[in-house]
Amino acid sequence: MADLRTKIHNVDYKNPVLTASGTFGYGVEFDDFFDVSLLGGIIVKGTTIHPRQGNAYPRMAETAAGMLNTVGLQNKGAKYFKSDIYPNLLKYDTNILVNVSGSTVAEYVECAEIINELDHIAGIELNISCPNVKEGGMAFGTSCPSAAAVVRAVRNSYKKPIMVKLSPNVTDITEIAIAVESAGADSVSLINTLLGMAINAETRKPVLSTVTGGLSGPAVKPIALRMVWQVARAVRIPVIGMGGIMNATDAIEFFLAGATAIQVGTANFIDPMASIKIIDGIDEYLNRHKINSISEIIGCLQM
Amino acid sequence: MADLRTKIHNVDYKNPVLTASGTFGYGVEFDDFFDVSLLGGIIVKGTTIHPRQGNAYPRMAETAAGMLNTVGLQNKGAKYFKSDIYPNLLKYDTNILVNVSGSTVAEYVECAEIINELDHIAGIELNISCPNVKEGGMAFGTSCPSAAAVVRAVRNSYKKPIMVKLSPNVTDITEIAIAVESAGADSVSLINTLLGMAINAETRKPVLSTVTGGLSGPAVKPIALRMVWQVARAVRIPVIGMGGIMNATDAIEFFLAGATAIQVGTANFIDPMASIKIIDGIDEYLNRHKINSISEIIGCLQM
Amino acid sequence: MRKTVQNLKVIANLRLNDDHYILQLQAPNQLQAIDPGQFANLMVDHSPNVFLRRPFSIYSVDYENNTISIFIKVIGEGTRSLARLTANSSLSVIFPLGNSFTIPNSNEKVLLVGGGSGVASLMNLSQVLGRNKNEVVILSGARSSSDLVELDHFSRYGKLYTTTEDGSHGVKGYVTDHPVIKDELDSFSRIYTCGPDPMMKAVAAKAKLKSIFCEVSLENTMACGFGVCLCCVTETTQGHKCVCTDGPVFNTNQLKWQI
Amino acid sequence: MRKTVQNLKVIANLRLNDDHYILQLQAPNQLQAIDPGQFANLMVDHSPNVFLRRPFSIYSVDYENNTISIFIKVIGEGTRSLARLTANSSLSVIFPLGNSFTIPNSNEKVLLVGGGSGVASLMNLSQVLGRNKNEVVILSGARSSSDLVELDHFSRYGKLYTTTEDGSHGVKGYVTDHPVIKDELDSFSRIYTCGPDPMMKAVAAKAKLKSIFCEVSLENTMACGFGVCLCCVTETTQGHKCVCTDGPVFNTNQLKWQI
Ligand SMILES: Cc1cc2nc3c(=O)[nH]c(=O)nc-3n(C[C@H](O)[C@H](O)[C@H](O)COP(=O)(O)OP(=O)(O)OC[C@H]3O[C@@H](n4cnc5c(N)ncnc54)[C@H](O)[C@@H]3O)c2cc1C
Ligand SMILES: Cc1cc2nc3c(=O)[nH]c(=O)nc-3n(C[C@H](O)[C@H](O)[C@H](O)COP(=O)(O)OP(=O)(O)OC[C@H]3O[C@@H](n4cnc5c(N)ncnc54)[C@H](O)[C@@H]3O)c2cc1C
Ligand SMILES: Cc1cc2nc3c(=O)[nH]c(=O)nc-3n(C[C@H](O)[C@H](O)[C@H](O)COP(=O)(O)O)c2cc1C
Ligand SMILES: Cc1cc2nc3c(=O)[nH]c(=O)nc-3n(C[C@H](O)[C@H](O)[C@H](O)COP(=O)(O)O)c2cc1C
Ligand code: FES
Ligand code: FES
Repeated sequence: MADLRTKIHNVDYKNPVLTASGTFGYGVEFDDFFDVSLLGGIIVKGTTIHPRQGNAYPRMAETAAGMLNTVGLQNKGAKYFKSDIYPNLLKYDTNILVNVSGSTVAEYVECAEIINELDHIAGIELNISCPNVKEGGMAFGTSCPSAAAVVRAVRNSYKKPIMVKLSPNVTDITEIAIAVESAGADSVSLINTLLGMAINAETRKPVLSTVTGGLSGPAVKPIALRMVWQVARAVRIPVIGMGGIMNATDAIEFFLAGATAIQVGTANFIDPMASIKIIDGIDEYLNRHKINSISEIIGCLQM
Repeated sequence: MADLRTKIHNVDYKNPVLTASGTFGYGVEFDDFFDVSLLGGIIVKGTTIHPRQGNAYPRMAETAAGMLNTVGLQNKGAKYFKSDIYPNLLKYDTNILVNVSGSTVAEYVECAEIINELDHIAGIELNISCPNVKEGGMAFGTSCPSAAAVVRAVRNSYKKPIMVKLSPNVTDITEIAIAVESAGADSVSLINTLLGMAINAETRKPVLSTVTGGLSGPAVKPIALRMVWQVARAVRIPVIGMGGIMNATDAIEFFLAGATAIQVGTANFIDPMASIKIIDGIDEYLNRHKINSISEIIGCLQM
Repeated sequence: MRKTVQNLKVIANLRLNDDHYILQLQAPNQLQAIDPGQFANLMVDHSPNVFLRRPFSIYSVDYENNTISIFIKVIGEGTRSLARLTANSSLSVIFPLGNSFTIPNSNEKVLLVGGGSGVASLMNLSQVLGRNKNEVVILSGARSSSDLVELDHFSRYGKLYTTTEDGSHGVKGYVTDHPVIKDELDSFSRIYTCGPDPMMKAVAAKAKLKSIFCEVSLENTMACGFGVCLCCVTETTQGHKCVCTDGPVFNTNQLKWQI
Repeated sequence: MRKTVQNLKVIANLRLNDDHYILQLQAPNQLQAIDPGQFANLMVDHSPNVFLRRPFSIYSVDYENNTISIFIKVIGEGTRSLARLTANSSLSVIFPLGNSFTIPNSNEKVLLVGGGSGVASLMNLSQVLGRNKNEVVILSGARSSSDLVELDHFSRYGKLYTTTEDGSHGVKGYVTDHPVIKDELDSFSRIYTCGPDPMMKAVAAKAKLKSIFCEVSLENTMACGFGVCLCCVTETTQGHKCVCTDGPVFNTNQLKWQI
C-alpha cells in the first residue's frame, strides 16, 4: 500500500481523490454504493445564498465522449444547506468542501459567511466559472480583475482555505490563476466545463433549454491536462486537476502534469464506483512502479 | 436533388462542403479514392513563405473521440507550391484555397503575394490560429489588434477573397471575428484546433514532441458549434464552420448554427470518402425534409 | 431495496420483431423487492458514440430465479447496441432506481394506458395489480400493429384493448379515441399511464376532468439516474423535481403540464 | 495498385495464442498486386476508446482466392477489439499503402531479422523471396517462446533461427547475439529488418559496419496512413519523410538514426 496522503494548503487529505461539485450531490446519494468516507474529499453541489430553481428542462445533451449540462446551479440556498443538509454530512470522516457561487460579489461573501459557521466543512471551492447562469459565474472567472475581486472579498470574511475553481473558457488561464493567487486563493481547481452547444438536426432546435451548456467528460481531458500543466508551472499554490478523469491512468496523468489532487466528475454518472476504483488504481500504479508515495509523482512529468 | 450551391463572398461553390487545411494534403492524395472535383472546395496544406521542417516526431496522440497533432506547418514553401504543386491542381474543377501562415506580418504578406499570382486559386485562408508553432500562428489570432493587423496587411496586397481562420483558444471569439471583419476579411472559418496535451502515464513523458498540440475531431464539436453560432450572430460576412464534422448530420447542425459552408478535417483520416458521403447525406436530408436549397437552412436554428 | 451497480449475465435476448427486444438478465444474488415503476440504468459497451448509460423500466421480475427482464425498443445507437447483446455476455446495471406506482386497494378497478414502448413500464405494475386482485383494464396504443408486442403477456393480467393510428389493430386512432376512455372512464378509480408526452397529457386531461387519480411515468433524458446530476427535472407544483428519484412516477396533479 | 477503401469480409480469425491472431479477409473483387512491405489501415468499430484506424502489415496475399491476411499482436484496445472479430463480420480496410522492400536478384543470399511482432512485415517478403529463388535466412527474436509464432510458416521460405531473451527458444539473448549476425553477416548481400527501435538500430549498425544493404520497416504512429496528415514522419537525410508513403520501408543509410 503506497502512501496516498496529500496536503492542500494546510489541510490533510487521506488520498488525492475528491469528487467534483455538481456530480456527487451531497455525498449521501452514494451511501448505497460505497463508504463515502474512503474518499479524499467531497465537493458538494454548487450553493448560492438564495435558493435557485435552475434552468428549464432539457438540461443535458450527450456528445462524443462527453456531455453538455445546463443545470444552472439549482439549489435550495445556503441557509437550507446549513439547517437541512449539513447535519447529514457530519457522519463523514473526510474533507467536505462547499462549492460557492453568486450573481454578485456580495452574494459570494454572504454565502461564504454562512459556510464559515460550519465546523465540519474543510473549506470552500469558489466557483467563478459556471457557464450556465445569466449573471455571475463564468463572467467573474474570465477576467483577471473581476476574478481577483471576488476572491479578495471572500478572503476577508471566510477563515478556512479557499480553493478557486477556474474557467477553461479563456485565452490564457495562467493569468487568471496568478490573479486569484495574488488575491488570496489557497489553491486553484480546474477545469470547470467548456462552453458548448448541441443541435438536433431533425427538429432543427437546440437540444438544451439555454442553447449553450457546459461540456465535460473525456472529450475535454486533453484541454484540462494542458491547462493544469500550464497553471502548475505558473503559480505556487496547489493545483487540483479535473476534466474527463474516468480511471486511475487519467488521474496519474494529472498528477504528472502537476496536480496535487484530482476531482472526479462526469465519471460518477457512468460508474458510481469510479472514484473508489480510481483510488485503488492509483495505489496499484504506484506499487507497480515501485513508488512509495503519491507526492513523488506530482509534477514529475519527464520532459 | 436539392440545390446545394452556396456563395462565400463573391465566389460560387457547387456545394458547401470543403476539406480542411492539413487534413487533405493537396487533394491529389485523394485521387485514388474519388473525383476531387466533386467537392465544393479544397483548402490545401498550411503554406509559408519559407520552407518549414515542422516539429519533431511524435506528432500525434489519439484522445477520446479526437486527436492531438503538432505537425507545425511542415511545407516546402510558397515558391515550391507555385512551381511544383500548383500545376497539378489545375485539373480540378473546384475552388482551391491556400491556407497561409507566417511568423511575422511581413511573412504573411509575402506568402499571400505569391499566391496572388496564381489564377486557379480562388482565395486564401489566413491561418492566424495554428497552435503548434513557436512564432506567429495562434499568437496573432488570440488578440484583436494583432489579428486585425495581419488581415489589414494581407488585404493590401492580396486581391481575391480572404477567409480568416479563427482560433478557439480565446475568451470571446466574437471579438476577434469582429476585429478581422473590420480589417477587411471576406469571411471567417472556425474553429482551428484547441490547445491540448497528452501524457503517457507509463513512461511519464508527454506523448507529443512539443508537449502540447492541437485537438480536433468529434470531441470538439460542441465547442465548435457554439462558436459558429456566436460568430454567425456577430458578423455580417459568411462563416465557414468546422470542428468534428464526421457525417451529414453534423454538417446540418453547423448550417443551422449559421455556417454558409463547412470544412471536413479529421474525418478524412478515418474515412477518406467522408467528404463525398457528407455531400450525399446533405442532399438526402434536404430531400427528406422537403427543403429545396441549402440556403434555406443556413442560420435557421429554431429558438 | 438498496440501489447497486451489478454485472448481470444476459441469459437471453428475445427478438420480438425488428425493433423490439426483451433482455433477460440474471442477478448473482437474491433479488430484493423491486416495485412496479422502478427502472434500471444500463451500460452500453462497444458502442463508440454512446457515452452515458441508458435508462429502462424493469419490465418484469422473477424472484425465484433472480432474473429481471428489460423491454427494449430500438430507437438509436444505444438501444441498437443493447439489442445486439447475446446470451452469456455481461451487462453493468444500476438498479433498482426511482419511486414506484401507488398500489390501489384490492377491490379497485384501474386503467393502464400505454403508448408505444411506454407500455413497458406498465408490465410489472399489471402483474402486481393482478396479484393484488384488482380489476385491470389495459389500453395499449401504437402507431401500427408492428409496435404492439407482448399482447398475450398483458392480457394475462387484465382485459386488453388496443388502438393503432393506422387502424391495423384494434380501434383506429389515438388511445383517447377508444371507448374505454371516451365512454367508460367513470368506472375506473385510478389511471396509470406511460407513453409519448402528448398522449400522457391527453390522458391526464381526461382524468382531471373526471377527477380520477392519475399517475404517469415520465421518460426525461438522464445523465446519472440516481439524483446527483439534476439533469432530468420536470416542473412540479413544488418546483423542479428529479424524474429519476422523485419520479419517474408522478401524480399528474403535481405536474406543471397538467392543464 | 491503386489504394482503396473496401469493406472486406472476415473469413477467419485464427487465434495463435492469447496475444496473437491472424485475421483472414476476403476481398469482393480481384486483388491487384500487393508488394512485400505494404500495409493496410483497419477500422476498429465497436470500441469506445478507439478513434483512429490501426495500421498493419499485409501478412500474406492469396491472389487466387482474393484474400489477404493480417497478423495481429494484441497490445491495446484497438488490437484487442480486432482480435475479437468473428467470421462473417465486415471490416473497413484501406489498402495497399506505403512503399515496399527492394527485391534482390535471384542469386542473392539475404537475411530477414524480425523482432517481436515486427516479424509480421517480413512474411510476405519471405514468400516473394522464396519464389524469387533467393537463399533466405530468417532470424526471429522475441522476449519469450510464447511470442514466437508461425515458425512453421516462416521456415517454409527459408532457414529459420530464433533468439529469446529468456532462453526459452533458440539462442538466449537479443537477435544481435545470434551467430548469424555475430559471425556470418558477411555472407549476406542484403538485410531486411522490422521490430522494436533498439533492435532495428542495432541491426542497422552491424549492417553499416559491414557495408551491407539494409532496409527497415518502421512502425511510427499514424493518423491517416496515406500521406495527408504528416504525423508519421521520420528524420532522413532529406528531412522529414512520411513513414506511410515514403516508407514504411527505408534504406537505413537514409535515416537520421543510422549511426
Ligand atoms: C425512466 C425511463 C424508463 C424508460 N423505460 C424504457 C423501456 O422500458 N423501454 C424502452 O425501450 N425505452 C425506455 N426508455 C427510453 C430509453 O431510455 C431510450 O429509448 C434510450 O435511452 C434511447 O437510447 P438510444 O441510444 O437508442 O437513442 P439516442 O440515440 O440517445 O436517441 C435517439 C433519439 O431519441 C431521442 N430520445 C432519446 N431518449 C429519449 C427520451 N427518454 N425521451 C425523449 N426522447 C428521447 C433523442 O433525443 C434522439 O433524437 C425509458 C426512459 C426513461 C427515462
Ligand atoms: C506500418 C505499420 C505496420 C504494422 N504492422 C503490424 C503488424 O503486422 N502486426 C501487428 O501486430 N502490429 C503492427 N503494427 C503496430 C500496430 O499498428 C499497433 O500495435 C496498433 O496500432 C496498436 O493499437 P492498439 O489500439 O491495440 O494499442 P494502443 O492502445 O493504441 O497502444 C498501446 C500502447 O502501445 C503504444 N503504441 C501503439 N502503436 C505503436 C507503434 N506503432 N509504435 C510504438 N508504440 C505504439 C501506444 O503508445 C501505447 O502505449 C504496425 C504499425 C505500423 C505503423
Ligand atoms: C451535471 C453537472 C453539474 C455541475 N455542477 C457544477 C457546480 O455546481 N459547480 C461547479 O463548480 N462545477 C459544476 N460542474 C463541473 C464539474 O464539477 C467539473 O468541473 C466538470 O464536469 C469537469 O470535470 P469532468 O469532466 O470530470 O466532469 C458540473 C458538471 C456537471 C456535468
Ligand atoms: C493533422 C492536422 C493538421 C492540420 N494542419 C492545419 C494547417 O496547416 N492549417 C490550418 O489552418 N489548420 C490545420 N489543421 C486544423 C484543421 O484544418 C481543422 O481546423 C481542425 O482539425 C478542426 O476540424 P476537424 O475536427 O474536422 O478536424 C490541422 C488539423 C490536423 C488534425
Ligand atoms: S438523471 Fe441525474 S438527477 Fe436525474
Ligand atoms: S500517417 Fe498521415 S501522413 Fe503518414
